[in-house]
Amino acid sequence: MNSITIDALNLYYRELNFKIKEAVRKEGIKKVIIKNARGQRFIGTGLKEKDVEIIIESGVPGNDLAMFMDGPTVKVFGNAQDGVGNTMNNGKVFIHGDAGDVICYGMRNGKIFIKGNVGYRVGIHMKEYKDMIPSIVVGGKAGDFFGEYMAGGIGVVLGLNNDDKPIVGRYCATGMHGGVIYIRTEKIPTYLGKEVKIFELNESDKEKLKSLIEEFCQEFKEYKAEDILKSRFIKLIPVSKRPYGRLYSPGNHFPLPEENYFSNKKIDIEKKYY
Amino acid sequence: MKFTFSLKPENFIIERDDERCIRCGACVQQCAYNAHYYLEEKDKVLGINHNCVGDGRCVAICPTNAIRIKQAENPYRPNYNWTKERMMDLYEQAENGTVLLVGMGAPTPHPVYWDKIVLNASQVTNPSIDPLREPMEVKTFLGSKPDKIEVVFDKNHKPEIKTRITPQLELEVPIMFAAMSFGAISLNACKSLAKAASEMGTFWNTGEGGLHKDLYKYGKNTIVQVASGRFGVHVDYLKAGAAVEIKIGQGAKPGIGGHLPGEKVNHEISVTRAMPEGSDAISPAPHHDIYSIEDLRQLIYSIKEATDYEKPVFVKISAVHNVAAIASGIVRAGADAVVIDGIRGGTGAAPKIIRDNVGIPIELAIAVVDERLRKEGIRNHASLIAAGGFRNSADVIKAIALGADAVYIGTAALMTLGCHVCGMCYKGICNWGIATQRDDLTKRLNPEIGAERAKNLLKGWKHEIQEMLGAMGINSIGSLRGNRLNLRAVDIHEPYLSILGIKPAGA
Amino acid sequence: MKKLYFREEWCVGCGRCEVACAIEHSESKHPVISYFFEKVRQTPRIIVERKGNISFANTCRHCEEPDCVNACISGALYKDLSGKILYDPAKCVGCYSCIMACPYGAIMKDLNRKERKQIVKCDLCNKREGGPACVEACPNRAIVFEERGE
Amino acid sequence: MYEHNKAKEETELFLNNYFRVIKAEEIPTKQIPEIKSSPLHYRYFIEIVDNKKTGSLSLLTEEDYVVNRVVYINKNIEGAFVVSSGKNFGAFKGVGFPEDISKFFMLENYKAYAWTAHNRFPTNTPGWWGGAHPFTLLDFSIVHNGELSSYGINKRYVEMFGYECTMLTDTEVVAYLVDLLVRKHGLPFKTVCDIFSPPTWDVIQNMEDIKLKEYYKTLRIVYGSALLNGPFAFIIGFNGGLIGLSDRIKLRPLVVVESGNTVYLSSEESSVLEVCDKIDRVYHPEAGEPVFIFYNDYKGE
Repeated sequence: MNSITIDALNLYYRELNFKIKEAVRKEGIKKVIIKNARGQRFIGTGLKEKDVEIIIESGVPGNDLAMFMDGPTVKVFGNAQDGVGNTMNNGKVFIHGDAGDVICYGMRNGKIFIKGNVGYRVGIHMKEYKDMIPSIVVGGKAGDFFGEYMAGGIGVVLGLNNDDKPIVGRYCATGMHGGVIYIRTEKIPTYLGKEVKIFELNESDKEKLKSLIEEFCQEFKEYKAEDILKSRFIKLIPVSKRPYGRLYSPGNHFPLPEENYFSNKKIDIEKKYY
Repeated sequence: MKFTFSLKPENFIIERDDERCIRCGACVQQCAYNAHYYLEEKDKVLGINHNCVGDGRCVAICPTNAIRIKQAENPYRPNYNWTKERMMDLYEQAENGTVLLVGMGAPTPHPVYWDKIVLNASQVTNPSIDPLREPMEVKTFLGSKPDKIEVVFDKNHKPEIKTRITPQLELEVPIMFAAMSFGAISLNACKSLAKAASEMGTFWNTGEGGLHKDLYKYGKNTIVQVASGRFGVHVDYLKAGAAVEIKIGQGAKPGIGGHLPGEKVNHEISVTRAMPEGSDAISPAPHHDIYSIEDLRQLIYSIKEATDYEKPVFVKISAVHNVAAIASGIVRAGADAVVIDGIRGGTGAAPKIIRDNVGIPIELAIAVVDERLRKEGIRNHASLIAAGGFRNSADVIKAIALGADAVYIGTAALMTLGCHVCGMCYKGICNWGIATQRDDLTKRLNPEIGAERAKNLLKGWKHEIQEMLGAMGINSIGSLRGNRLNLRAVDIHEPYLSILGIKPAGA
Repeated sequence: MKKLYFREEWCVGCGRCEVACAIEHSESKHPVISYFFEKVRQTPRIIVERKGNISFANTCRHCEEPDCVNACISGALYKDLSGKILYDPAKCVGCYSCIMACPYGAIMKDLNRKERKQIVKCDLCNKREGGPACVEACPNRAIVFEERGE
Repeated sequence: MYEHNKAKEETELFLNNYFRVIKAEEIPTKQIPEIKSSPLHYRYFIEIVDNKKTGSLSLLTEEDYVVNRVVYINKNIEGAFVVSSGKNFGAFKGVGFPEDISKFFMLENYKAYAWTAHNRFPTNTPGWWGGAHPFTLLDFSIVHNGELSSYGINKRYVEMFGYECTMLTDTEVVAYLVDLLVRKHGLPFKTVCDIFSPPTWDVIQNMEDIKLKEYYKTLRIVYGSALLNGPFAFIIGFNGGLIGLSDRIKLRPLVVVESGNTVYLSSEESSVLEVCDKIDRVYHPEAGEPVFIFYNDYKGE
């Protein structure tokens, strides 16, 4: 497999990203290994090459990692910062550590696996359309507003680390109107968004969860899928696809035309002219 | 028939001249609000005043001009404070306890400064120019310009530019179609505007609804928008357009997110936006990856990175109190153009209370932003695009003289397609096939006709702008941009004079 | 030959073409007078068919090989030099064979003339300047009058 | 130029603060009956010294430093006005008929390689001594026939770069533009003229030479606010020669006359005849076509 190693130390983000793009687009390189990342933004941003792998071996990549990405796989052997997978269209991201705030904002498809904790506002406004179902699996715990405005996709929080923080922060799933969140917990999180209801998992949920967790464990080898799957999960789904349907009034002061107000008869041609 | 007790009286009265009505039934068939009804037994067509929204479809379609729509007078005791509208709003809320929703731009009587600004013309000391026979240039370039460039001469004394300038949008006429999403307006409306823009050498804007597959062919003349809902945003979309616009705010609803009700989300919209049919399309109020100006820079550069630095990136904000400082920050954050949308800017749906009360008039915003950017020496680094209720070419040319590079027209553009500004866009049953997704209504707007009419408007305005420039003795619009000496104020007082940076007429 | 073509995708079903047709074939050519005050109220030669969201205008196609002309026993229907199928009421015997022969249902009984059985059919506004009236009346260009040279 | 003694005192204090004045003297003038009242005229030969008060010199070039002080005097010292701030260069201006002004300043005592003369019919603004042509800044002088319809934006454009238009007339801005483009942006005179009077877009569109097309296009994109619009023909004097330029649709005349080693630029050929009896060649430049007259030893482009 052809690969290239880039030492990112002292490289400006534009130079680094230019090198990555040149390598995969012009030279057809399939595996880009980055050493000593120092907060360079937009790594993998906008890349469309499906079978490319970008591996951040050491250091910390900057914000908006894999933003608008449409195919490649990104692996970070360490922590990542904010905005991972922002508006990502496809591909996979594995973070062998923690990640920051606003992960996978507006994500459209693809998968993100994070071994450690994530910050605030993760999974905001993830979407889905037919078989484009984005998913995020958080091995650790999540901050406040997890799944805010979620319009589709799958969010999983496993809480595998043993600190005493709650598994998800406050206002989880506020404004959620699509998709599903699975949380591995015995305790129902507090301050849940009022737009969701809690359910037990059914068979199809279990199947979805199983495949995601197996993929998670394949990458993060210290965890065993069977062990995780034995635990109790709860499922959050929105009550309505239209959470604010009733908040706004028709406003301009006349009754809505009702179908049967008068049956709106069409005048028939015979009547009209004969 | 259902009788609901309501304190709200009718808004319009449908008057039908029975002597002219030939019972053809066009009005009955065409009104999606069911305001006309054919009473078979008596062979009469009746109006149902309560249902009428005053959009004029029946008036236009009636082959014998038998229909008049009149505004219903205030049936209540006259009161300066408690006008009919205020009372009706109040009754509405008393009945439903909801937020009042409206469409289109604010009809409130905030002063329109355009009407109080007059233009200059040449007399004697310098000649006016005849645009019909002499060159009269309105070509405009949008994008970041360097402060200076480097020129070298080759062996043959031929000059050559050494400085590479960043990508620019080339406009044959400094008027573009404002962002209106597929969702808020119909695909046929989008097609009309896209076609008109591409034929006139200007640009249309996708709004935040993504780019329908039929519209990719207009990509060269398309500005694609990235808003907080990120609908339909992916790399191909970003690359399909000529420029990318980040929408932070909208003049009609500063600080408010978007909300496309689920009933408007049909198959085509769900494909374009990649979301399930019938689901609400909610755009959060902020971009959740922008909580500060540094974050805006990050988003601007992530888009530049994703498009390989080939597309200019615009940032659109609504005109608010601190607009000059915000615009300055946006320019410093690396935007190639700043778009400002004034308080009279339109919308498909917004809470009435926000639309009518939040934001500042665009005239003042253009003036302060242009002045601030010049003071800071960064005016060249970004273009300034103004939006929000431009009604005719005089408004446009005054905006340019105040300091804008180009303007966006939204409502005016929709009016070329038939819009009568009835303000019912949020209802989704627009009789003119514009702000609706219902198949039987959208087919009423044939994009062939729509494109022609939108194009005609641009043509007419372009020519009028040329006439006005010629009258001023200027033959390139660049020489008018920011040239406030060509403006005078009538009946504007301090401190607005100094904010606008223009002299009173006679001075 | 220029013919009328109907574009179902743009027909809004308003029926203005019907009205325009009736007016054009009236004596006064005035919308109100022709409807209320003339001896004979005109029957439109074009009809808008509507079902649900679908609507389209229907009238004579002026076929190359017209079944109606072949079926006409009295020679009232004929093809003129330009290719138009025209109708001469003087020769008509009111047998309605043409109505049965037309595969498009584009020939109508003229029920407004009570004295004698007659039909009406599209004459492409034979002598009208600016082409057929229905084309002008259509708000959405759902009817076009053009040469397609099939 | 001082309108009263107080202005002189203030200015001299200012000059002594910011420069070393090597020589100060009154400009010799002759009182003639035709000139009823005149301001005081002084000339100063100065040197820039890098002392504490002028500490900012390290951040500025010598020229910028001088320009800043000139702008300061014109704007802030009431009654004082800098007529010329160049080297090997002088300017004489006044209100009156040209022959009277020349007598007043005793021009017969001066010798020079190049002269520009200008007689102005005060069009839009009343005549005042400082408002007469030429307008100068450092080693540039401008005389101008016409009016700039684009003045409003040209003014706001140069103001972005720290210039201030104080003289109530449009020609002044050309001097600042020349200073900005030539000295600060380092553009050749040819390019500056191309910025002032560029070809129209349709001409650019049809250019076959791609590089040249790019050149004009870029100039118009970047320097659109420096385009001079409206009727004008002007002569720029600088320390390498003279440049004549008219607007791009020729709303004002410009003619070049050669006579031996001498070149005349004028609005009218007949006025050259007045001072030169042997004309070798007459040339009418096209609209917007710059005319460069360089001294033989001038090295620039």
